Amino acid sequence: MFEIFRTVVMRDLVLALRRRADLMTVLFFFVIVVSLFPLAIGPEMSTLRMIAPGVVWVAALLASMLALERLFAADYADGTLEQMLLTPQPLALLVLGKIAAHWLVTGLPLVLISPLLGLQYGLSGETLLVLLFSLLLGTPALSLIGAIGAALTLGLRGGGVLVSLLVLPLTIPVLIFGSGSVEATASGMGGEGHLYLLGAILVMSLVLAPLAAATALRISNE
Amino acid sequence: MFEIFRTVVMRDLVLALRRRADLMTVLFFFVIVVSLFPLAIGPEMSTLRMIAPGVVWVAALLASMLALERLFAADYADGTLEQMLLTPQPLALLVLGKIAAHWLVTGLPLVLISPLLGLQYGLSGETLLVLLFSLLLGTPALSLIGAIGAALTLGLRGGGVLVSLLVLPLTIPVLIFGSGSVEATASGMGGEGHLYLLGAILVMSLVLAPLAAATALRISNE
Amino acid sequence: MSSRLVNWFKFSSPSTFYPLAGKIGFWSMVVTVVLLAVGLYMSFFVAPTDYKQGEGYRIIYVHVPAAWMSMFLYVLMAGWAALGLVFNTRLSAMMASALAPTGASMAFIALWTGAFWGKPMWGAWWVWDARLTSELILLFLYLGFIALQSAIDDPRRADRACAVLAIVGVVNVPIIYYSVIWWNTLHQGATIQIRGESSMDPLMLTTLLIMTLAFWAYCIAVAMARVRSIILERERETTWVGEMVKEGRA
Amino acid sequence: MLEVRNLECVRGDRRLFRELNFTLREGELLHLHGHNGSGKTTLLRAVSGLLLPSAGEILWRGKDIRELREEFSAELIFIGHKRAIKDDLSAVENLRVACTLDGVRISEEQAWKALERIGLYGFEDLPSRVLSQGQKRRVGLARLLLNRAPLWVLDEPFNALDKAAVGLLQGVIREHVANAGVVLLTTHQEVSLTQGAVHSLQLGSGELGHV
Amino acid sequence: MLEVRNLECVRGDRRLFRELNFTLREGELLHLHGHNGSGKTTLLRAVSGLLLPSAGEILWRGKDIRELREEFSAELIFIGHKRAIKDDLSAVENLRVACTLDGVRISEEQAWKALERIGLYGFEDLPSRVLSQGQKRRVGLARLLLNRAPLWVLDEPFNALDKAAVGLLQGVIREHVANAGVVLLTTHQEVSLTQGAVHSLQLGSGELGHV
Ligand code: HEM
Ligand SMILES: Nc1ncnc2c1ncn2[C@@H]1O[C@H](COP(=O)(O)OP(=O)(O)OP(=O)(O)O)[C@@H](O)[C@H]1O
Ligand SMILES: Nc1ncnc2c1ncn2[C@@H]1O[C@H](COP(=O)(O)OP(=O)(O)OP(=O)(O)O)[C@@H](O)[C@H]1O
Ligand SMILES: [Mg+2]
Ligand SMILES: [Mg+2]
Repeated sequence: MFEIFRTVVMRDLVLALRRRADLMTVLFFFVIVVSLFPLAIGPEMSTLRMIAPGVVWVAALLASMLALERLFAADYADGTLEQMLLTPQPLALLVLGKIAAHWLVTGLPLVLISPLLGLQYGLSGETLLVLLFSLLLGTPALSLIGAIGAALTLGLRGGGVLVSLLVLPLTIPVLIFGSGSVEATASGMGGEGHLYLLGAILVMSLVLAPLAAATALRISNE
Repeated sequence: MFEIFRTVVMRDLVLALRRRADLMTVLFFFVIVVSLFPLAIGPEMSTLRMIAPGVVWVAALLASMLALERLFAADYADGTLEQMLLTPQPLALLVLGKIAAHWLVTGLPLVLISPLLGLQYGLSGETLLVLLFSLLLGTPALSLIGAIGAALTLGLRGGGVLVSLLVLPLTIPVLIFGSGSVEATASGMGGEGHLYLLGAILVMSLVLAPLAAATALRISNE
Repeated sequence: MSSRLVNWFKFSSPSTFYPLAGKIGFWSMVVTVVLLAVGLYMSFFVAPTDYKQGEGYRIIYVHVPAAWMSMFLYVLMAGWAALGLVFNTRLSAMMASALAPTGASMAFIALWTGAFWGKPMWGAWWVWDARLTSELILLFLYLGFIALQSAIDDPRRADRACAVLAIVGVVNVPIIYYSVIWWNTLHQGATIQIRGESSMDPLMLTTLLIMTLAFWAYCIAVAMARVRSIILERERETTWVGEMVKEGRA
Repeated sequence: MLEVRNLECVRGDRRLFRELNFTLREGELLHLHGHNGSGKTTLLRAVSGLLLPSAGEILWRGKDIRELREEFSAELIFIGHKRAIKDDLSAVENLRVACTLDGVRISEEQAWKALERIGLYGFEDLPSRVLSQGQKRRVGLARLLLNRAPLWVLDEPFNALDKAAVGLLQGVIREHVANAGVVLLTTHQEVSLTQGAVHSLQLGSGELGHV
Repeated sequence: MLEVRNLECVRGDRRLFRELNFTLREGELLHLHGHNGSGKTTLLRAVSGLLLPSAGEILWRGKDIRELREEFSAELIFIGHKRAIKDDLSAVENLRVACTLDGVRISEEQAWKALERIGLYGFEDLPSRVLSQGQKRRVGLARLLLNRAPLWVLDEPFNALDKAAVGLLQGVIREHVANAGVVLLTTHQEVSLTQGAVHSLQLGSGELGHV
């Protein structure tokens, strides 16, 4: 069982590493979106500090939406996904493996670099820590929820944007609690409450999302 | 000559219309991104009004960048692009046709809906008009410039970063002048200057981008 | 008990449900017309003027029923979709897809009337308030459902995919709904309490209830009409539709 | 082993076949014939459980494959029109991942052996992206040499293969049938598979005839 | 017409062929042989101008194809491993767009006729997405019936086609050669193309022999 999970994760990690440049794109996108705002809004530090949590979180959300498209699409196009449906392994496990690899490649780097970006917006030490934590809890949830959308839209002529349409409404709670936790910390109210809620969402999606995504995959391949 | 251009535009428009959902989704993506910020930042109208031009413009930039991915990728995958390289028509013309269709499908609806979104952020009448105009000049330029990047991504395996690096410096002026024009109008300084510059960028990219993209396509397909 | 069960299964087949839906739809339409006539008359001429908000408040008689229906219909739609996914009954899936456009239009009406109302009340068409935002998200959930449905050609596959989406979305609804607690909100809270005092004038309340019932009847009528056309389209190959067309009943 | 009962498949508003019945026992092969678009791929995908038929049943060892699910998958190899290999992985890596997911544990050495046998000697370590059309297909087919699943469903496996590879694959299929395997295949090419009990089914007419 | 001089192609660190020379005159056909991975596709793509060879020249009517560019394209049809049709367009639409881009003006009726001839009667208006593998290939091949370009470069055109379609395509190719066309093709299947002057080239050995 674990052997299978490991194989899937390793396979996807190796594939990602073979395209090292691809690996950087999501990160790069994240950094760029965050850096564009000062350009578009203007350089006043007080405004920037106020909008910082929101901007970082929206950028994280968009970056993970962007990456989602590639979660199943390549496997679908070359037929390896079809073969996964035909293996004697529980599909939800394979899906979980793919999501895990996907998060390691796209979500984790983004989490790690976020304090640096927060610093640019003048956030304080404690706030940065909460930002890091909220992203650490939130981005896996985004990947998990997004996987459902990615599975549903597989092979459809809607493409990536349809995924966003389906998934973004579902991820809004993550966004609200995530940015809420940082804002609450910044304004001295303590962000623990929000972080607990984020954790709850993560656990829930960890249990439900692979199953839903597996069902969606079976439907999409019919 | 015009016959050829028309055929390419019509082909891509028909393809887009066949994907009814697809046509709307770029629009929805734009709307959703713009709507996410108040959720992440908070509901104070004064802050929102201040960041509105920047948010709308960054959202427009992201929406057209994301949509660009599909400009050549599908044709590349199914081999029709290869065949376009082998037609006796000037490639730049075909590329221009593809870009035009792409803008009509993804850029124009986004321009048309922008006043509604500006209204949500409490922008005034004149500012809305300038927002509309700046997007009308700016989004075709974004499509044109982006096409170069899209053409280059085809060959290079996961060269996403390189493309962003190439394309982003070129799109940043569009972003700055675009949001600048709206901000200047909002603060009563008049946005005409910015709009003229936007127009200049549009004309320049209209002349150069199809050629550059055509060259890039030949290189990618070698 | 068992006879009732049989009855239910009988109506879960499109061919027997089709004429039933016609009857339900017809009578709902009649009820809608009557209730709307009464309700609109009362809302414009009978209900008293609000002492705080003047005449403009009368939009509430459209706004609130629409808002309620939009939320209720989503849950109903998800329920039908889930039934269809689990038991593979064709009719449930058709019901779900018949409800989606109605729900979306209700959400749209609630937003539109709310925005219309907001201009005189708050001085803005739109504020980023939790209630308003959650309604907007609800509209997006509906639109996502419809977009997914129209993006998949094979209707059976579309039904199943949409069912997954609707079910996942319904998990999200209470979360969005309770986010009100973390937000300070400009929008009115619940005025109609099931227990305890209602802060509303009884006449206003009656009018509101009549309008709500009218909206109910309308939604039922429209959903039935739509499900009938969906049944016809999807079952066009079957003999019963063929016979009906021959007899000129469709 | 494999029993198809009253199968009907509808695509769009076209009924491809109906009332299709056949049974395959151990050591039997069914060669599906039919012109382009007659529904061969559709039938093979339905038998593999990838596609829900509009009516009828497919039984494996007497049980419906929809109920068996993973159990049925464990006994099946399906090779379709798509190549099902990752362009960025080498031939060896592709083969090893595929086998692990199939639940077959193979050593590095076995993988190399199988690839050599299928004629990819010298190409085992290249990313599959650079392989030629026929070489890519061979990578996908190498699974057949390692997996002992009894039921093989092969959709035009000879496509794009050169003569040597066609001969080799014929041998592998014959061997499998001789070892009491069950094979369901379709191809437009002339091939000789006349060992064991070979049935042939013509789609469009719906008859099952013995060769 | 077509002259290949001292051609050399290197992929990765593998030299596929070198010092390759052949000339094709009007009404001649070259059948390229070679095992999987011997470089047939590579050669065909080089001749079409899609791939830059590492050494040597390709001349068309005495001029280098790199210089002719669009002029050369106007006289060439290349049909490769990829199908080159849009899944969302119907067969008719695909054909008409392809012909317009080829610079060939055809009427709606001509398109329908061509599709009927290639065996897609009744499928002309369906989105190509739902067509079977062989039907998709036929859509791509229908161009050959309408385009009078003298040089045809066909990479395994018989793949996935049923017997009727193979026969039809053979006829079309023969006819083209008889009309002074030039054909360069490769296929692993046994086909009869013995009208006009048929050459055959075995890659891997590098000899040009007359059949
Ligand atoms: C676009 C703007 C608006 C939206 C999206 C909106 C949305 C909603 C929703 C979803 C409900 C049902 C909630 C519930 O019953 O718990 C509702 C009820 C209501 N809305 Fe709005 N609304 C908007 C603007 C307004 C405005 C401007 C007013 C008046 C100042 C207003 C007054 C009310 C009242 C009185 C109720 C009934 C609450 C109750 O009795 O429970 N709404 N609205
Ligand atoms: N939506 C649809 N409407 C009408 N016909 C459809 C639809 N979807 C599929 N078809 C038809 O169903 C058939 C599918 O055939 P299938 O792919 O099984 O053929 P095949 O026998 O494998 O052919 P090939 O030899 O070309 O691989 C095709 O004739 C196709 O045109
Ligand atoms: N980067 C590389 N390194 C090593 N070999 C390579 C590289 N790129 C391509 N090749 C080899 O070049 C050859 C390409 O051959 P090509 O596709 O032309 O074959 P083909 O004769 O068309 O074969 P098929 O009959 O299978 O279509 C293959 O053997 C492939 O392995
Ligand atoms: Mg087939
Ligand atoms: Mg080849």
